[in-house]
Amino acid sequence: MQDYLLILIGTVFVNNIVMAKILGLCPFMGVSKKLETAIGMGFATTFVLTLASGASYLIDTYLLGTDLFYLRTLSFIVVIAGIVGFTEMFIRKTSPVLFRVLGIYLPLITTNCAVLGIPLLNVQERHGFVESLFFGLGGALGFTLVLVLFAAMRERLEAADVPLPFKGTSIAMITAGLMSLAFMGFSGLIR
Amino acid sequence: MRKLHAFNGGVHPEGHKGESTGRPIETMPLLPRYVVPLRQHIGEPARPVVKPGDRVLRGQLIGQPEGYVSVGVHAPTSGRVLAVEPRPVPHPSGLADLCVVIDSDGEDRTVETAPLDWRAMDPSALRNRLREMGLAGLGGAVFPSFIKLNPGARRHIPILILNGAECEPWITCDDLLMRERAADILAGAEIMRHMLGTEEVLVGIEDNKPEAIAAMTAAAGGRGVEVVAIASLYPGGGGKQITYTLTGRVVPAGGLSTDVGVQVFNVGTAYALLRAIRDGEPLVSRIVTVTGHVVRPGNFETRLGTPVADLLRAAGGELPDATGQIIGGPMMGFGLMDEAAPITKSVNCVIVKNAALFPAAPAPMPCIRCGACARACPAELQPFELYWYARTRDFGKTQTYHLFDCIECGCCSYVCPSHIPLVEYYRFAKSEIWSREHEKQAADQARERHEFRAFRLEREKQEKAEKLAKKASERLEGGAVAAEDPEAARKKALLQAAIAKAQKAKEAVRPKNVDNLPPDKQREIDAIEARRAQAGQAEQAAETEAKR
Amino acid sequence: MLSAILVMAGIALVLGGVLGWAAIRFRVQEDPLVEKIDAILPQTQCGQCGYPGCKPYAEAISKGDADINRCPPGGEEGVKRLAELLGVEPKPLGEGLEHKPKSVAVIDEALCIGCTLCIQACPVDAIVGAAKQMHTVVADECTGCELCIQPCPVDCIRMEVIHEDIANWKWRYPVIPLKKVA
Amino acid sequence: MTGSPHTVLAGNSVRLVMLKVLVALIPGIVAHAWFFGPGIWVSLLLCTLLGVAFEALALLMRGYPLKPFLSDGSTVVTAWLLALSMPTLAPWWLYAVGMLFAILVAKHLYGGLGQNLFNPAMIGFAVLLVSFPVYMTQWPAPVELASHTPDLIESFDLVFAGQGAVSPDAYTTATPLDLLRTQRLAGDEVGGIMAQPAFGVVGGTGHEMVVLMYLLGGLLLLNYRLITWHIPVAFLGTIAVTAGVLQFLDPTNHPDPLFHLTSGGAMLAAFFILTDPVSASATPRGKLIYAGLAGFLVVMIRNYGGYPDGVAFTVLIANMAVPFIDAYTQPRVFGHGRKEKGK
Repeated sequence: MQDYLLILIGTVFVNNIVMAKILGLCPFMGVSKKLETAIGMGFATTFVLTLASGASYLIDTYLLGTDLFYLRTLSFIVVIAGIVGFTEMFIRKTSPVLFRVLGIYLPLITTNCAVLGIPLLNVQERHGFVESLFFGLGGALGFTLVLVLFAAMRERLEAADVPLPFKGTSIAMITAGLMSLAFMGFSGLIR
Repeated sequence: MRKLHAFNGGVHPEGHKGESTGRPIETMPLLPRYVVPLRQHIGEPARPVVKPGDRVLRGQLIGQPEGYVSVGVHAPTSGRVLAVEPRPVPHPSGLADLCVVIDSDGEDRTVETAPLDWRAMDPSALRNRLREMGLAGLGGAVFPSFIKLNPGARRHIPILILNGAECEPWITCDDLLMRERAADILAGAEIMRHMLGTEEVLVGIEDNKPEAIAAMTAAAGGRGVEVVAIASLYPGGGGKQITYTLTGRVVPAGGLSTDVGVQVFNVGTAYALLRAIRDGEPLVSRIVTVTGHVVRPGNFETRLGTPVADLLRAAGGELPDATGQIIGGPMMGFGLMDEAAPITKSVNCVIVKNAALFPAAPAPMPCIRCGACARACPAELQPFELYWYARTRDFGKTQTYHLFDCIECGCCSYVCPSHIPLVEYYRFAKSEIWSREHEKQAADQARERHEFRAFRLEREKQEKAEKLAKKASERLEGGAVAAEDPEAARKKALLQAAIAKAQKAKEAVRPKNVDNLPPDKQREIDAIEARRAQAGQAEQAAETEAKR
Repeated sequence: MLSAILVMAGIALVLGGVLGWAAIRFRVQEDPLVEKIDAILPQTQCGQCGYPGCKPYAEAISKGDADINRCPPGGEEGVKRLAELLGVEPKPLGEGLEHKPKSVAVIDEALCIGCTLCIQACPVDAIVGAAKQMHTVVADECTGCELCIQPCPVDCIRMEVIHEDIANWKWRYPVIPLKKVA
Repeated sequence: MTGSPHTVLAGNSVRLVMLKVLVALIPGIVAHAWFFGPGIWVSLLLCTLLGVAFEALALLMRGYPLKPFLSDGSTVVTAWLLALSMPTLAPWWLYAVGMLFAILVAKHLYGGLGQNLFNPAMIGFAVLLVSFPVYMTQWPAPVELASHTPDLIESFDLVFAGQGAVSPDAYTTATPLDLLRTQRLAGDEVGGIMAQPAFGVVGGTGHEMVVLMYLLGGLLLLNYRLITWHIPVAFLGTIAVTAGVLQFLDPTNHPDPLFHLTSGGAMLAAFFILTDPVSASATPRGKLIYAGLAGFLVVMIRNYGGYPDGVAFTVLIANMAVPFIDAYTQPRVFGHGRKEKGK
């Protein structure tokens, strides 16, 4: 049990997928203009990532094995695309508003490199099934956490007198950098 | 001893009450001319019922209430109507508004008045009389009193609060009124109690007015009225604040005090109500404080329509180096743009500024989110957040931070270390939101009408097609084939003729003999034409102005 | 090689099945986007966008046929709100389109010949009158679309800008002198 | 101006607010000079000058008027906070880099006074800490433990020329938190480590007195009503509770709560850094959450993390969470959702 907790803390804070691994920057920059959208995106990604993490473990272990390891990336992408497609239909039915605000970014979860990165890291780190699930969940929660904090900050930034050349995306990038700096404080927390 | 409740925040600005309480209420002398605006209350402006040249008597109805939220407007003295036209009025915009200008005949004859037997009258008839007599809240909001005196079918209002807090600095008109006419105020409250079916009457007075408290307490003896001294804390006289202070009841956001069984009236309104009912006299005058940088500050019984300049003269005139006037108090009032603007039902105070009493506001600095405003806010808002979003016109966000619960009391601006004109941002945001809502309604109406039109056209087309089909079948039967619909041809010809006629008319006004003129003559003509065009435009502008 | 093909085909088959089921299970009927766009448009029905009214323009935007900057009465503000709704960058009004202050049409009653052409042109039925009778614009309902001006055979309709008065006066944006000096 | 109010509270300005903060810092500074030598004056002066220079540069580039913004005092506060957080007697360019990030990046890229999301001084500090870790561990030794304490002239030499008469080992040392961390990593027990002379009665020798003076200054700020009790109490309280629980569970590996409170930047942060209103949470409940989060993370990082003192990072992390915290801790507005009494 303690191991799983450590995986969670490790992936959420210490090795945060966005702040420390610098993965998933596309939705991080793209869907962080509004707090509500960010929260929706966070949950959608959490759902997809956890599922993808588990499913890819099963495929890798039971279908591919050691013989077909060269199919890993390909099959993972196919699985992720499938799960995203499913999530898209699900959200469209259950929450048209969220579907609307997520817009193009919902199908783009497919190309969120964090979503592919986590399953690949699972393989690299030789995680078991439950570990993979927790690793996926933790990575996704970490992503959601920083995305939501970032979105709240950007909402306030929207009204600040940022110098013109830095307005918009550039100040957001700088902010992301400073957030990353703050996250360095977590380094070494889990050895 | 009644248990009092303290509201959040509030500030202690310097009172400056002593300046104007030294002398009793003076009555303004009769003036040669009054300018009476038709929009003196919240709601629809009154519709003028006199025209230039008409003779009027004091108390005669000159503006008829229009719509439900409206009250009458009356002539302040007898005389002749000089004009019904836009004139400067006391309003933060400095814009002109429709006024009835009356030249006094010096006789001050009054219409026949008769006291109303309010105990015997049907409440609804009584309210209608008050509506006609122009009764509106004299505390500053000027909401029609007859509406507030309608308890509604099922609503029970056990508590009536007379608001004598007068928390704004400088203003003393309620103070003086309570000192001098306490019995009349309470007699007015008696009528209110009757109309509302109220059990308890409370009078809230801030403890910086001991004379008023004493006078009211003395007059209250045996009437079943409780006079309560409340702590002097601005804005303790705000309707929601005094309700909470005296009863502990919280008026729900967007609601009225009647939602919690309380109705609040200004003491001046109670007095005016008594005058209306006991003496049958419509609202044609009120007490106005004139204070600040004037020779003889004091309180004046002023006829509505008195130009501010005349009122200032009655107070001995402005002292040298005056820097303008404030209408209302320094916390919520506004700068007067034109001294010709008249006193209206909403004007309780005129403060003459100078550089020492009202130094220019220090230059604003950026907000540092220190939170002083939030601690001072009686509405328990987060003013710095409202400011942050109003500043960038993010009106949706301002509403999530409850912009419309702001009572514009000015406490936040008062304590702001950055000296940001916060309230102005809120007013800006509020009026933008209102105007957007208005636009939205207009758009919805246009959409509806457009859709109906599309539906109508479709229907007409169908009907026409049916008719044609019927005709065609008839024709087939009859065998007669007309080359053209004679009716349509006739219409077309008529139209052509009309166009030709109109064109001719246009030609007719075109100047003749203008070919081959020498250049100087041509210039002269051009100049004349330009002037003519200008005059035409001005006339047009004046016309549209008048229409509104 | 064969096993690789089989595995990929298997995955594709399973996913296809799940997605197919989801498509039926979570079917969504209509796209409410048109209504939302239409709600932002000012309903002037002026046709300056090149479509015969606000609704058709909304439909065109929704389909992606029209750009969001074709509506002059909505102005920059309207474009901004459309951009926000659709998640695209706002842009200035299109070529040859400019935002004018809100106006209403006024018929010069001395010149009007009662031809009813303007009544037919008015998209919101804001002109009253009958054949050979003088016509009048109902100012409250006029959207200021200017569609009645062109058909008038005697040029008796003009547009009047709505002036500011106490009823429609708005508090101005406070001027902070301590901003940029430049 | 037609808008109300027409009158404002006299003697109230941003400049005065900042001035009071500076006054409240003075006891701590004096104590610092007393217990660690006069080097602090050099770094204070240097940071102040650098700060003003960077501020002026930024204002000029952005086309803002110089006078009101240079005289508002906020730059000096940032400069002093950075100088007090950093080791004294470090080379001048270290201060320059810190102030550059503090004023230009953390403050002016975000729009200047009142609009920064992060505490500028802590951004400067964190940048230095991750970029120049070696310099950032060479703290001046307390006077009573040092074999040599540079006087004012020597301090100038050290800062600007980078060399003195004696080797740095004579006047610099690791902070108690540093010692604790390195020796615990080596396997020593807390009790043994803390018996060394670098550790004083409750915290570090010298450090504990400076911290006491910060506390005094903090109480002054409370007295000025510039800060509310929420942030200091929540921050220090969380540190005490978290550290206390950890010590109770495993006393050999965790120092006591009092040590945590009186060492490193905890006290300075509690009253002067976390309370910077611009980057702090502004709602009462939000302040508790914000400061509590920071307090918890301080103890976690100190006990388990890669840095000896996590205060700078935790301040930044807490700053980061502020907009989110504020959005969800809005106080109830008058007339909204309170049970109406007496109805």
